[in-house]
Amino acid sequence: MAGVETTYRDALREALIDAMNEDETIVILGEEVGLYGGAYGVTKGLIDMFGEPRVLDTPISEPAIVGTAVGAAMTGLRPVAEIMYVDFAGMVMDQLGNQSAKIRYMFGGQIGVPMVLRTQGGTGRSAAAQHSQSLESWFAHVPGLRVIMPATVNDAYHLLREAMTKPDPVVFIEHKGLYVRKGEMDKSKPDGVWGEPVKRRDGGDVVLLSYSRMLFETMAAAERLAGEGIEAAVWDVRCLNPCDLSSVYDAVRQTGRAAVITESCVTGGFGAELASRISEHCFDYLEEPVLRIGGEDIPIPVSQELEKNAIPTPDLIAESVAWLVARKAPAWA
Amino acid sequence: MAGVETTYRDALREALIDAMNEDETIVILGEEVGLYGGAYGVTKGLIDMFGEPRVLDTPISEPAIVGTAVGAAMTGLRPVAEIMYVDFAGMVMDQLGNQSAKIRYMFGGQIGVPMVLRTQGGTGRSAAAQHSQSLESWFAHVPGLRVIMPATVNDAYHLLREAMTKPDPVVFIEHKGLYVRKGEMDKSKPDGVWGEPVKRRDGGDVVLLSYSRMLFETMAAAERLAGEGIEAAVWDVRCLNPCDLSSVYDAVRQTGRAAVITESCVTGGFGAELASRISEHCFDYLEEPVLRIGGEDIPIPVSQELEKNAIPTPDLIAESVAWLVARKAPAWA
Amino acid sequence: MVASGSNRKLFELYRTMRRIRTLEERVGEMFLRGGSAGSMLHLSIGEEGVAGVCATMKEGDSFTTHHRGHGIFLARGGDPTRMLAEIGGKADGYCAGKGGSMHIADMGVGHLGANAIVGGGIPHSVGAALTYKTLGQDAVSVAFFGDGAMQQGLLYESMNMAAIWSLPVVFVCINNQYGMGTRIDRATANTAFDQRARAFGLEGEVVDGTDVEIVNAAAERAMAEARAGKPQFLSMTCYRFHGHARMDKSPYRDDAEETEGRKMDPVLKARNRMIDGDIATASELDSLDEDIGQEMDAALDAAMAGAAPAMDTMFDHVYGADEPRPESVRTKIATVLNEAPR
Amino acid sequence: MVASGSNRKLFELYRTMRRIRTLEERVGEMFLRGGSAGSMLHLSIGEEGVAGVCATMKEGDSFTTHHRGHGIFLARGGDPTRMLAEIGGKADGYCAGKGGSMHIADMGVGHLGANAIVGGGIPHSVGAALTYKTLGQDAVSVAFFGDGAMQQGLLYESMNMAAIWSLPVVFVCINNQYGMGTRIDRATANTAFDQRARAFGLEGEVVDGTDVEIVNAAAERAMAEARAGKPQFLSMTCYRFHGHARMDKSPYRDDAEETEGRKMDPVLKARNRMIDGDIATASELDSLDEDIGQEMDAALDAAMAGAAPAMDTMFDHVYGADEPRPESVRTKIATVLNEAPR
Ligand SMILES: Cc1ncc(C[n+]2csc(CCOP(=O)(O)OP(=O)(O)O)c2C)c(N)n1
Ligand SMILES: Cc1ncc(C[n+]2csc(CCOP(=O)(O)OP(=O)(O)O)c2C)c(N)n1
Ligand SMILES: [Mg+2]
Ligand SMILES: [Mg+2]
Repeated sequence: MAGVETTYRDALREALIDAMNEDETIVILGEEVGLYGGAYGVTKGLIDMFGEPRVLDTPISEPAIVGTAVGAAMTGLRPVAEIMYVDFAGMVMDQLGNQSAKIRYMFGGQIGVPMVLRTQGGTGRSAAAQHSQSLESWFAHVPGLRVIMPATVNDAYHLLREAMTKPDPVVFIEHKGLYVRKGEMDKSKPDGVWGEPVKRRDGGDVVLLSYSRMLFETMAAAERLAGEGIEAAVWDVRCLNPCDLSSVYDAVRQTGRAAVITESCVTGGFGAELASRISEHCFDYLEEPVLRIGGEDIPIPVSQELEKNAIPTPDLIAESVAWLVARKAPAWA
Repeated sequence: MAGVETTYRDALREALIDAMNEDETIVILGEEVGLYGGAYGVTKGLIDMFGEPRVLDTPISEPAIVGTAVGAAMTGLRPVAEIMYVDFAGMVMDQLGNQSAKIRYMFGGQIGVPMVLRTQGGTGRSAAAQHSQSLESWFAHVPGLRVIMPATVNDAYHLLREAMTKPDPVVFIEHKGLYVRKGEMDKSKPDGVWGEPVKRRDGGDVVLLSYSRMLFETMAAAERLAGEGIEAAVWDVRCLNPCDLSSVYDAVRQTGRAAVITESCVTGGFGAELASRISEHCFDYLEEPVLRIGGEDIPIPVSQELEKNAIPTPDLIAESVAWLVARKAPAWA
Repeated sequence: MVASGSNRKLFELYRTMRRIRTLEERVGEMFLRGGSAGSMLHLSIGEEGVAGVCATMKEGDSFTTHHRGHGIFLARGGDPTRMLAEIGGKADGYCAGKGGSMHIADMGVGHLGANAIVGGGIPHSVGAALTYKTLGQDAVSVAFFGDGAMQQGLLYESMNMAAIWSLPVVFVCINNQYGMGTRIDRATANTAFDQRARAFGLEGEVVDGTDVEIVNAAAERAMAEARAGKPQFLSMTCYRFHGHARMDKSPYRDDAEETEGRKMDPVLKARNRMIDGDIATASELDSLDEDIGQEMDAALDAAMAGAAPAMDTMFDHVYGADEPRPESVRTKIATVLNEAPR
Repeated sequence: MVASGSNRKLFELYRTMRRIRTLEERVGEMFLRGGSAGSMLHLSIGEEGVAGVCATMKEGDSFTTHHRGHGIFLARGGDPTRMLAEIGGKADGYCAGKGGSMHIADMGVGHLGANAIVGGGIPHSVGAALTYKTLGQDAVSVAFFGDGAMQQGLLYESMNMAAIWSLPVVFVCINNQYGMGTRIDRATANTAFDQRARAFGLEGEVVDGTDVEIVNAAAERAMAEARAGKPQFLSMTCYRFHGHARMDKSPYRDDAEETEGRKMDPVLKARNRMIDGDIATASELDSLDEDIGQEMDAALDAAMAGAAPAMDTMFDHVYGADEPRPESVRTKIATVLNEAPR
């Protein structure tokens, strides 16, 4: 079966539809997932196709949405719960981190919690400080959770499909800036293996590691660098935790140079975990420190102009990497 | 005024008493802070000394405890709110991270939220997976929050005193395993400067960076290493964020070797932030990768035996550092 | 003519409601003209009855609002130009272009902030009330929120605390019958919200939110009781005239319902009452409306003419003055690479 | 002798209650003998009336408990030896020594887990009920929790969902009148908890939790209604005989109150009723108690004889079988340093 061009949103939607057709125990619950079709349209029409209770509009009760999904997952359903914005994680981290993630362990392996928590994050809509965050590092620090952040249309489909087969809670974080992005979806050909990064671009001078929307800003930067004669390999982490980075280590051992690009603010962010692992495993081969190019350590401002520059731009990425590789220090240095 | 020997618990208690005597706007609110005297006795007797409403027992409503403190802090009080276990952070991260931390910024600097959130974490009481965590990295990833984790008795007093003078929310994380630990408290002599690490031990072979209870496991390991002829400098981070590590960079540039010791599980933990910064700033001088010695990537088990070994022991620290410095690989390597 | 006493009061309430409606219309216009910061703009058209509550608040009282709080702020003294500037993310907005529509605030009039977290601001009013009681200040804090927040547990934790501590706080639910696309009867099995307040030890009342005089009378009682240490709950029933936010065309409800719903018009109701009661003539009110239209036009033009915040201000106000501004990523990288080998 | 019918029923309820009390006494003993995993052990002595609820549950029904759930689990078929083994953090405990008293669970009898987060398990019962309704299974889930959880917002979000979706769930509040050192009237201004349930669209009742027959009758009604899709709330009033956990000597309440409180004894009440009603003689009951004492002694000895979990099991059950076990820190360090220069 050949690939088709579609959007990130529709790939996610098809993943849900295909899975729900195959697995009768899958139920979707969350705010506005039904009649409204999802705040970003991912579940549009599903309530007509599958009806209640397989598609359940919930009240605005985030902790209970996740808690209900936990109980349902323990008793035979496979809930796909939606939290409209990852920024609301602060209301559900107890049910997610203390309950769903630890139940298998605390109960000595008696039972798991096979649920998916779909949510979306990131900047791009002038949605301000409480609707624009990137909080993946909170989830990645909780043993028992699996954390997925797809960038490509094909990953959106395949990783969501696979998430709905896992025996444990999967936090599946989409990006509000990617929903209308087009790309090829091939239901017969995943981009790569669950739990491993995927190389999106070849390059022998430097390894750039990113995920979610920042992958494309990084690809754009790589193109610009190519114009300057710098060949950057770009790797997409996709599955943040658990994650086997050995293929990335091999690549970095070749280039001796690496940078990690995240939208989340630098301090305490997941970029620190990636940079630390690379520094640990590639130490002998590194000719320069692993750069962390991330969001500014500030809340996200509402003004479009400020928002745009609160996260890494292709300019910032390209200039930083050019310096890292060719010692061409940019104007601001 | 000379120092006196007292416990971590009593130093914290005196900090609260002294501050409340000086500043009438300080109020303490939380579960069991009044009649019960605090789950770990830190506020014992304060309700008799100051009465209600300066010491307020609250219902078991964590989100509202923090939310109420936020509103009180915006209108003229200086609340010291208590969340009994840091493990309950998952219930209050919205009020803490989306509200208290962002209000100054979102409102364009009109007002700040001068509150202290006291809580305690860590292992040591067979309290199991929901009462033994170390979640500091969640807070350190939120711009606008200040994160403090005292280890010594004197820091317990002075850092809590200073926290109650800050114009922003301070997350003050105590350790359940330190409350009865004795040490010297000198009200006229702080251990060091707010926002900067403090050197707890000299040593020219390697720099060990830690905080909270792990500081003492690290000190114990350093003593053992001294016996093997390895001199480890031990630095106490104390103020996790914001934090100026330049003095540590200087030290690492001397030794060329460093390790970061945390009780929190390694993946996505604050140790990654510390290791990344050291790798970035000391790259040229590092002879070995910066080691991360942290908690296992598992929930905390209830069995004493398992619990003890789920976090770094002086043995593990000493053996790992000996290997890092003298290439003496331990049995398990 | 416009008589005095209660007639005068109705006239003033009408003026406030008309100003709210016209301001919200300009917000919609600002969006269409591409001048707003984003599309997450929630118009309070149909909810102008809140003017009846706002009129009972005194100087020194404080309030928190939700994401649909433009009207409440305006009624409490917000300056339309600075409000629209903030909604446009401009430097001279109330929050220097950092907060926007969902985080607008003004300590000057006791506005402790709009909130983009449903229910998020409610405990802040409880905390403010705790301050007033603790410091012996004669003030009340009012928490405004939507019917959606009636399903947030935090509300009940907040009510419970207000009740045990006898705090001067009033909880005001603006029940516009929808939370995004979810009609209230799909969000809860019992919409008699006053029962919930009583179950937690508060006094509660449900009133017609489209009759500003009824709202005003209920609010007078509630504010007086709250001032005396008896926390209150008030739910005002109305109808959300437009979509949830600017992009929402409300496909989940049919036109017939909307037509019916929009008949619940607090502004029109007050206008007709004044005309029928010979409190004001249609032409007097028309010219008042016109003046307001000009006021808001001017405000919109002034706001849109404003400049975006200077890029560097991004790093202001993360912490208080005692803490240095955060280092930019550029600076961090420059430091690292300058330290690295040449 | 022990007659049949309702007499027999009371006798069986008494047996269950006595087994709960004796088990809890052994838990206290285990702590004193240093055999328990930690001191966070919460005895349900005084709350044995829950036996009346547990007796109404059928096979296939599920339940969640709080941190004070030993008695509930025992009444639903928990094996005392494996329970005590888990409370001791032993390898052969219900959770292989990973969970302990506050996280004990047994899918075999529908025990979806104790919880160390006040209120944390409540929505899990709602979720279980959602499963039963969705898959058309004839089962009910019962959420047991303390009066402290009545101040957790999550409870009301859970009740609301149960009500709008008509789920087969029963919310049971064990009101022992204390949350640690806080008497319930200091935690809330209105203790008529049934009002709260009704305000969210449930049916609710408050009963004397120390009269096991009253509890049983109320639970019968509630379970039947819940099975028919009408979610229920039941609050049973009783008294926490001992301190909150093993270290707590309850200095916050005076002896007079405790003496009074301990007169509210569900076990004694049932015993006297059987003797007065010639359902059983004192000596019959004494010998029953003795048998139970021996059963629990044997369980305690067997449990304490058990071994601690093997160190390596620490890495089991973090994820399902498809995921490799997490690497130990030792392994991580060894890999890093072996890769580093010689
Ligand atoms: C905690 C939280 N959940 C969900 C949302 C997304 N959201 C924004 S407004 C809204 C509907 C709120 O309805 P209501 O409280 O009735 O206010 P209204 O929009 O009707 O004025 C939702 C679900 C949010 N902002 N915060
Ligand atoms: C969310 C949360 N807050 C606080 C605690 C600490 N804590 C444990 S039990 C308890 C009291 C609970 O009282 P209640 O619900 O009445 O149960 P009881 O102990 O009386 O059986 C508290 C405050 C906790 N475990 N979880
Ligand atoms: Mg509404
Ligand atoms: Mg209780």
